[in-house]
Amino acid sequence: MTVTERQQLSYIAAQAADARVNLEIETEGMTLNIGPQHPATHGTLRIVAKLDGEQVVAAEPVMGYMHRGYEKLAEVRTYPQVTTLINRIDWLGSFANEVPFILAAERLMEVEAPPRAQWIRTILFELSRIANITLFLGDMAVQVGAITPVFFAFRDREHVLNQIEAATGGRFHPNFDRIGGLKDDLPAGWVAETRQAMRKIRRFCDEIEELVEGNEIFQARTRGIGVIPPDVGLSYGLTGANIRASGVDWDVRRDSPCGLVHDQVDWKVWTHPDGDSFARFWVRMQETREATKIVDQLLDGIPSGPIMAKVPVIIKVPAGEAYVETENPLGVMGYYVVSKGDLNPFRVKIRSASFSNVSITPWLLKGVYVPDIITILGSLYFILGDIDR
Amino acid sequence: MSLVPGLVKGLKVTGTTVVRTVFPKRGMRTLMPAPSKGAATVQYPHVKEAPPTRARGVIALHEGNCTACMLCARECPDWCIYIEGHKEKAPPRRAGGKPRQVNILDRFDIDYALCMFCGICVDVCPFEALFWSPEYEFSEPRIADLLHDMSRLSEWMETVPEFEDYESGSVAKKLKVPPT
Amino acid sequence: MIGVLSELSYWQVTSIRVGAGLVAVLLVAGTLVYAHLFKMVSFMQSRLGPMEAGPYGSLQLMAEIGKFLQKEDIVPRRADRFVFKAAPFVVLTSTFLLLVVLPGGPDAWFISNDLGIYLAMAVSSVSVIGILMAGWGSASKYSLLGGLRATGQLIAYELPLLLAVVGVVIQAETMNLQEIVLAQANGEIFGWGAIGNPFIITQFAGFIIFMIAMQAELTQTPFDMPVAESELVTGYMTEYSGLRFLLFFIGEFATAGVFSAIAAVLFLGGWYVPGLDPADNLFNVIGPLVLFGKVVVLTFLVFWVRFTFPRFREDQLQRLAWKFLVPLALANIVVTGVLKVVV
Amino acid sequence: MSRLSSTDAVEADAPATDVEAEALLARLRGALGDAVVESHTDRGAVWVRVERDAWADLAGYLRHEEGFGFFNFLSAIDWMPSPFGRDMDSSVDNVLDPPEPKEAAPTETGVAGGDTRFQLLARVNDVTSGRSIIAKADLPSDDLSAPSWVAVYPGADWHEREAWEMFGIDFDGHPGLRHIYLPGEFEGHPLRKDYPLLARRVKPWPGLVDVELMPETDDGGDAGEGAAP
Repeated sequence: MTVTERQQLSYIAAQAADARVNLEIETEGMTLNIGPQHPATHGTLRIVAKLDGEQVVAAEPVMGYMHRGYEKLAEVRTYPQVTTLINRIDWLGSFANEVPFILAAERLMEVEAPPRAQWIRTILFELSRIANITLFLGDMAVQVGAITPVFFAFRDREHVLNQIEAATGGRFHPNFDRIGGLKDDLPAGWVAETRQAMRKIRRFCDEIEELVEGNEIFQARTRGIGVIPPDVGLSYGLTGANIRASGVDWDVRRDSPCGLVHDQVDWKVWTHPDGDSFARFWVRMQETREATKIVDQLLDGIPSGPIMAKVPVIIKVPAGEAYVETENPLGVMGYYVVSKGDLNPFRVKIRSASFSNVSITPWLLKGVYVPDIITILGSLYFILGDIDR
Repeated sequence: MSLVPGLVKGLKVTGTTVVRTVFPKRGMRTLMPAPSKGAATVQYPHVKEAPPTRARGVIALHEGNCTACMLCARECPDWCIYIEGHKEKAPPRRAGGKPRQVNILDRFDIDYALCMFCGICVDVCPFEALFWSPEYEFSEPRIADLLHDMSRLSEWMETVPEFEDYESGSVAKKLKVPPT
Repeated sequence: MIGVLSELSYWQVTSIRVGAGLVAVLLVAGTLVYAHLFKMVSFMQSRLGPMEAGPYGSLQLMAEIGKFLQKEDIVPRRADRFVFKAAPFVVLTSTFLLLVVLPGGPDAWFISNDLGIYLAMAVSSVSVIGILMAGWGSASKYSLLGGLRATGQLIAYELPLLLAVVGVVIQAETMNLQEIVLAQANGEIFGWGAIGNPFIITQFAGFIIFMIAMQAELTQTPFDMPVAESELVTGYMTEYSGLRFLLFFIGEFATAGVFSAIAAVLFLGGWYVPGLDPADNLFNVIGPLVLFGKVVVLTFLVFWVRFTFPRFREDQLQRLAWKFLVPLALANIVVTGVLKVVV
Repeated sequence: MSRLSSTDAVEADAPATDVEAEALLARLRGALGDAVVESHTDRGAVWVRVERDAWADLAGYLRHEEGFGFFNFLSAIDWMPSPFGRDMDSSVDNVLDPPEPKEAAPTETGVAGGDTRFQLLARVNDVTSGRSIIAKADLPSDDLSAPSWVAVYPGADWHEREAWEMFGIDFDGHPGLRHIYLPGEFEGHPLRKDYPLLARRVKPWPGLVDVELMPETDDGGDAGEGAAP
């Protein structure tokens, strides 16, 4: 059976299940509230699932339990202060949150970070991707019932976090990116230690591959579950590994690079044709490996020079509008910055990846079984802060 | 499809980890169980991990350098720094010079309950009066005690480490922590 | 030992037996919790586990019990109070009843019944009722789903469990567990009797089926759908707290120990060690220890699997039972029966 | 490995992209006619502002005719200058003692212009060719409504709910405009500029206090050396 056939079949199966639910003898359904306090929602997402037996008739995510109103808060803060806030959007890959905002501001100011800063920025960007996805690889296993992989994930993510902390001073909230460059240069010995950390991450990937990905039970639980056809995924705004797992070969890092130096290294965008939960896991696994390779190559070629371009001490961004998006760990994250030439942005629209990624769940969860809700949510991989902002 | 089922491979991974954790040493003393060395965790109150030099643990105040210029209080995104000061005459630096006017710091409080540890205050300080210390053990049972006053902030100065050297290729200038 | 006991009055014998039963269940459960849940799993996950209470955290379980006893015994408002409160005891009862038929030595047993294994299989099903009671009585949707899943699963896996035992019964020609041990001690593998005939060798398929079905009966991963932490929030145990949760918790490990003991008796020769005379009075002393050692080995397997694998979905789990394990077990019975007649 | 910095690459590509962008805009004008009010291109980014009534047609055209299959985001902008200023000058308790309303600053709109206070903002991409377009539409303040995009881009569902909640914009044809982030009984539209941010108004800005002046008892003569060492 070719892959496209399999994809079609599982899609048809999902639709058939949907129809079956409606046709079956009228039984009184049950409404199950998954969350907001629930181990699988890692945070406070609530899913109201109408069940018929163990089958989902309709599912409706309810969020907002963590809404912090960053778009409003950003309007009363100066540009350097905004990065402190947006650090907290996707807290597992914090540095990556800062980059698109800073790039948008830089675009409006028409300044460009010196090459060394761009290089280090890209390294930290990829490190935060590794820190983020590493946890996914363990967490996905927890969602389907294996407890041990997540401890491996926490154990080995630590190596990356240590490197981020050694360079930026913050494990989770670096606040290291500045308009026109970076806050500080790298400390001595950092490059060698980071290389070592990358080796450890690759070993972790091998372990997870054997422990989780190759496991027949894991495959039985994830293959064919939650199939997203590419056009549906795109129209819902899915990005990142979620859409690449549906066979869409699109990566902002490669296709519209902006301010980061991914075009200077040799790497590959991984896609998977199946579009199911396993494919999403698989793509993220490859992406972690690829990120370690990107970091290794970048570490070899960090140019010397200053890390800050010439920017005024008091940053006033000229009037204008700019939208910059980058390929963050969770998917495409973009900031639409409207400036009126003041100290503070006039309006910041935050396009966060998880918000769009999760918006497909009402469509996706129809007709699946209760255990598959968890598999699908786990494989879509969201961070609550990234949904609620 | 490989010959060895994934289930067996999985058991191998967890099994190996047990052996690696219990017998971390290689070679002669392999059979000495030493889980406390093999484990990735440390027994926190007994053993402490040293955070890196740059770690943003707590903000230390170099009282002598502060001129109460208010920059940090203004740039703080959380408004968690409170400064009060007044102007005073100080004796001239050189004999025969005019007396100088100096800002005397009356109050310098940081409310760590509000602080987001972003480091903007440390960055914007033009007089090298604020420094990061990697110290992290300052939690309090009462939230009000998280407001560190001037003397407490000055005490942290002792824990501020020297700045590190930069990685090769850097043209940044290494800063020095002023003596207290 | 029988000689000694016969001189004592009825109540003395009874209290000794009750004491021995409690020790056999609680001590074993405690050891398993410490050795496997606290330590082995921690090592598996590159950590140390509890280290503070007692040397190497050995008194951690005591601390946990102390903690649980202090907690409020919460009963949900709309719960069926009597059913809710009785459920953990029903589950624990099944564990104690299982213990009754286990032989610990040539003379160290509670009852020697000719229908021993039959009784064991029968009372092991009692826990299903307890779990269903817990699931229903909690008045929680998660608990109800968990309870129903558990019932479906336990009934499905009861069958392969039983069928796997039939092979052993055919080979040993008895249903008395004591005599099954002796059959293994005195048996021969196709004429070679140096290590007796531990049925794990001649009944290997049966052993594998028994272990898989046992894993499911214990609702351990990969068959822990009823208590699935990440979706049902521990299923039928969701609403329990304090002492009653503790009973479920202890019951889980005690049942793991007792089931492993049955597996050890059926397939590993129980209290017998190859090379010694099974009639030796020595076995009345070391027998329970030997059995305990075998239990630890078997539970190690159970927990190794538990903390390595993800879980099956409910339908996959049923499919495995009905489409794979049951036919395999039936084939095993046929082969065993044919060989028994032929050899 | 070439060491070209990324700007050089962008500059090299820029003219080509602009040609492409102009062609796209020309096709849009052909399809939607006068509904295209204004457009703008800047370093490869394309803005187009359409009449409100053509908002859904624009989406349909972009998705079905032009192949913009990827829905990026939908939101809105309130162009009214904030009546509260930067909110950093609140030396008094703004809640109990509201300050005099300031004179309204002139409304300035941004790229691709705008005639009204509220403006819809959306972006869609074509992932195969890497094109993207930012769409805008003016909404008159007395009738804050627009045709919904949900039929064309199902992903617009949540974004429109967010815009409805944050700005009070109605979307005709949306299957269910409910609160998405805020509790059901919440009143007001927080992202409107006239919605006060209480956190910044209940507490005075600590930066406002300045160093007290020298006591009068001192003799005149300011120190020339200043305060800073």
